[in-house]
Parts: sequence; C-alpha cells; structure tokens
Amino acid sequence: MLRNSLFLIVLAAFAVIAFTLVNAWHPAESLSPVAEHYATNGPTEVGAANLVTAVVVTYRGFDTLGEVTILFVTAAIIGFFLSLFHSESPEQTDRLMPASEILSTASKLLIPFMLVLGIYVFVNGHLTPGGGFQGGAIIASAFVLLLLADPLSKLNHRIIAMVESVSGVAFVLIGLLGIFLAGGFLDNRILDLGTFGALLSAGVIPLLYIFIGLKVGSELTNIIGHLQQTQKNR
Amino acid sequence: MVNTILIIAAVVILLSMLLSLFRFLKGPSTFDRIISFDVMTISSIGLIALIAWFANRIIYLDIAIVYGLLSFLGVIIIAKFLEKSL
Amino acid sequence: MIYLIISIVLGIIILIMAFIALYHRNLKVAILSAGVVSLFASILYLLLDAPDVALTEAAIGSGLTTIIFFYVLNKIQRNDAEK
Amino acid sequence: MHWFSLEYIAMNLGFLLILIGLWGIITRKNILRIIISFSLFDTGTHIVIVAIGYIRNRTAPILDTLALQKDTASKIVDPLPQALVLTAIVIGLGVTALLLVYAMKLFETKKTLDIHRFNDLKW
Amino acid sequence: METLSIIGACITLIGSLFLFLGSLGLVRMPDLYNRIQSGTKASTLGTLLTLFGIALIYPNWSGKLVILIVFVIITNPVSSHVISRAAHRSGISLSKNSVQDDLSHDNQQQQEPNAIKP
Repeated sequence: MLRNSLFLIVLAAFAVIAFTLVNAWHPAESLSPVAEHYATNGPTEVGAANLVTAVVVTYRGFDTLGEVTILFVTAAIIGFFLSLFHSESPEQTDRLMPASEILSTASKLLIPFMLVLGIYVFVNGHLTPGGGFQGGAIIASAFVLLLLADPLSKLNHRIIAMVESVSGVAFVLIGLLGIFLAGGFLDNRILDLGTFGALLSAGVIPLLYIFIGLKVGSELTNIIGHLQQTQKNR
Repeated sequence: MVNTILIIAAVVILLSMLLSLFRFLKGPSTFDRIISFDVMTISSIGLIALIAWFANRIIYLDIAIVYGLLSFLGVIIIAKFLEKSL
Repeated sequence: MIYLIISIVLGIIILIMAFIALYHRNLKVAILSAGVVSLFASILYLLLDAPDVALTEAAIGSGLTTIIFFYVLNKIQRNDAEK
Repeated sequence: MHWFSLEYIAMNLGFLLILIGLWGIITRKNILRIIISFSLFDTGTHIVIVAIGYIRNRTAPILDTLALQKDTASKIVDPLPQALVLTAIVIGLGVTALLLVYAMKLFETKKTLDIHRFNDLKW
Repeated sequence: METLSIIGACITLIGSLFLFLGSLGLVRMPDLYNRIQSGTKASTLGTLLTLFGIALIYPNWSGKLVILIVFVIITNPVSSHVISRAAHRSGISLSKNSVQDDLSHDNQQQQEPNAIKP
C-alpha cells in the first residue's frame, strides 16, 4: 500500500510535467526551417513524391542504416537465445491439430496475394505510403500465415540468412557508391532522377527500398521461425 | 449533400464501434472479445475508406488493405492459440 | 468537424482498452486489447495526416507485436502445463 | 475552446497513454504485463511526436497530385516527426521481441513470471 | 454525375447501417455462435456496401476499392470460421434454444474406428 502511494506521487509529478508541457505548447502555424527546406528542395533534389521516404532514405539515411543494424542484432540475439532451449520430447508435435480445410485453402489463396502486396508496398515506397519496413513486415506476416496454416512446415533458415546478408551488403554497397559517384554516403543521385512520380524515378531509392524490404522481411521471418521452432521442440 | 450523408455514415460506424466495445467489456468468454475485436476492425476498414474520402487522398486506401490483412492475421493467431494448436 | 468526433471516440476507445490491458485478469485479453490500442492509434495517425506512420503501426505495431506475444505466451503456458 | 481541437486531443491522449504505461510498468507484477505497458508507453510517445508535426488544414506529405507540387511548403504537414516515428516503431518491435524472449528465458529458469521473485541481485 | 454520387452516398449510408446492425446483434444475441454469425455476416455486407458506395462516388478510385472488396470477401468468412471452430473445440456450449450441432456429430463419427472417411 505504501509502495503504491509512493508510485502514485511519482506519477502525479509526471502528470504535472506533462500538463505543463501540453499547456505551454502551441500548434505550429508553418513548417520548421529544416522541414521547409525538405519541402521546397526535396522534389528537385531527391525526386521522391513521398517526402517521408526522402527523409528516411536519403536525408537521414544513417538513421535507417542504424535501424537496420539494430534489427539485425535483435534477430541475432533472439536466434542465439532460442537455440539455447534444449529440445526434449519431439513426439509432442503429434498433438498439434492440423488446420481446417477452409483455412489451408484460404491461405493458399492469400499468401501469394500478401507477398505481392508486400513487394508492391516496398517498390512503390517513393510514391505511396509505405516502404521497406512495412513491406518487410507484410512479407513476414505472409510467412506467419504459412506457419499457421501448416504448423509442421519448416522454414529454411539458410536461405533466409543468405537473403538477409546479401541484401544488407547490397544496401551498404549502394550507399558507398554514393560517395564516389554522387554527393555522399547514401546519396540517391547515382542513377538518373527520372520523371517525377514515375515508378522508375528518384534515383536509387526504389533499389534501396527493395534491399531494405528484403532485409527486414527476412529478419522478421527469422525471428518468427525461431519462435515457432521452439514451440515445437517442447 | 454527399458530404452530409457521408458524415452521418461515419457517425453510424463510430456508434457501431462503441457497441462492439460494450461487448468487449462485457463478454463472458475470450471468444466474445475476439469476435468483438473482429467486428471493430472490419468497421474500421469502412471508416478508413470514409476518411480517405474526407481527406480526398486515394493513397489512404493502401492503409485499409494492410489494416484488414493484419487484423485478420491477429484473429487467426489468437483463435489457433485458444485451440491449442499454435 | 467530423475529424473531431472521430478522434474523440477513438480516444475514448483507446483509453478504455489501455485500462483493460493493465487490469484484466486474463492475459490473453490484455494482449488483445493492447493490439486494439495499436490499431486505433493507427487510425488516429491517419487523421493526423501521417499515412506512412499509420501503415507502419498497422503492420508492425499491432500485427507482428501481437503475433510474437502470442507465440511467447503459448510457449510459457505449455511449459507451465508440463511442470 | 482552443483545447477542443484535433491536435490537442491527440496530444492529451498521447500523454495519458504515457502515464498509463508508466503506471503499469511500476505497479504490475507479471513480466508480460510490464511488457504490454511498455508497448502502451511506446504508442503514447509516438502519438505525441506525430501530433507535434501536425498543422491544421494541411495534407499528408505525399506529393502525388499536380496541385501539391507547386508551393509545397504551405500545403503539407511536417514530414520530419513522421520519419522519426517510422524509425521508432520498427525499433520498438525489436525491443519488444527481445524483452519477450528474455521473459521466456527467465520463465524457464525460475518457473515464474512474478517480478518480485527475481531478487537475486537485491541486497 | 451528381445523381450517381448521391446514390453512392446512400449506399454507403446503408452499408454503415448494416455495420451498426451487426454490432447490435453482437450485443443482443444469446450465445457465442449467434454473435459470431451476426457480427461477421452483417459487418461483411456493411463493409462491402460502404466500399461500393465510395467506388460509385469516385469512379477513378475503383481499382483499389475492388482489391479491398475481394480481400474482405476472402478474409472475413475465414476468420469467423476459425473463431467458431476454435470455440467449438474448446467446449463452449450452444444456447438452449438451438436445435442442431452437426460439428460435434461429425467429431463423434470420426472418433469411432469404423467411421467412413469423408
């Protein structure tokens, strides 16, 4: 009881801080100078219709590199941790009930659709909302549906690891090419900017997003696959 | 005219979400809550389409597709979990 | 105007769901309501003119997080039953 | 009356979610529930950051129509917070997955999820 | 053009009314299976009508809306099926007023050794 009241006091202090913050805050009337630069010069400098993509991939490409690295480290740690679980009784997999006819049929219909949707999302990242991370997540969910429809199926971890490392290396290589052929690391003006709003435009942004999408998708699939295998082992 | 009718439609969808929220709060079993979750997300697809109309941007419809997909997956996974066949 | 109504209703639903996520006895319901919080937050992002964030939240915040939660809960409960 | 607008509602909602998540993190006993509270906290901060970049009567920063392509800076909302939140959500997933796997491992060693039982390092 | 968009708006309104009726059934129905059928059937129809109405208002949006409609048609029945199957497996009983339970009948038949394979 005493502990809870102490926590309540701490929380009240936080509430006061939050209230003062909200009370002193006024909604912006115009863009901040940085954002204004992005908005006015972004379409001509980067050529991406989606300004968020321009910020994520080009102007703040280092953030994305760090983010992808964090995801990679997370997936590696999770794989390491889950491999520490010792497998005992494999006959327990027998009690898994197979998925119903309707679900397996629907998943056969839906999985290609989801893969295509994921590819659409990350190829069109510079034109419509979405991008590598969302597309990767959708591809990973397609594999989740595969595992749900058939609990005994197994993902091939070697292929997943290969896709992941190849796309990671390609991402960094394209970034390094930017130093030599264009203005700096992860500069997208290696290729021609093309016509604004076309699918093949904005320099290497579609290419970069394809690699990010494959990398994120294989990492998330890796996590899910490891989790699902530990389910079966015990 | 069209705008007014669509605003009324959006308000009706919000009311239906509140009703399914009531079932979520009351539902005796977990399955009632799942079905209420399902109805909420299905109604949200219509709501997102209406929001896309209000904002006059076609790109918002992409979100509706992904939204429907992922909520479907969530429903399937919790059902399989309760069936003890995950 | 309609944005205001939608955002108020979404806010009410999100707050109620957050309280359920903290205080419901059943852990499955708590995870489910955390997923609902994420899903409705994604509609709120859409109202705030951030479709990119809405897509990310719908795909990652609600979808994959819920899936991983259930895998882990399944593993824990199965261990619990064996004990 | 100025409180009664979309950006203030979103801002207050975000801070309330942050407070709820904080309360859950410090008072709940079950580790999984602490992780759920952490994800609520996450969502709250994201809502606050997106609400900072919101400007009234403007549209999303995706220039797919011709009308948006000229005089862009006076028609779109701030793209910068959105990009930051995009990064934060993905990292949030990684952190949550890591926390969950740690919780699994903790459960395997001690057969409990009660946070008060993990007092090995307490003196 | 104007009449078409007004018709589309009315169809959207009817769709949202179906969504409302679906969740009303969710609140009012006596047992879980009735709730499942009222919730998913009515709300599927409601979503379809809503999307179709918007497609009538903006004909150049109809590509994405058709994809969305096909998608809703595939996923919704599957999810309701999976929920009801899981509920039946975990032993939630039917309401007292219901008269037939074919799935448990089938399950009993499958457990018998000489049952005919479907």
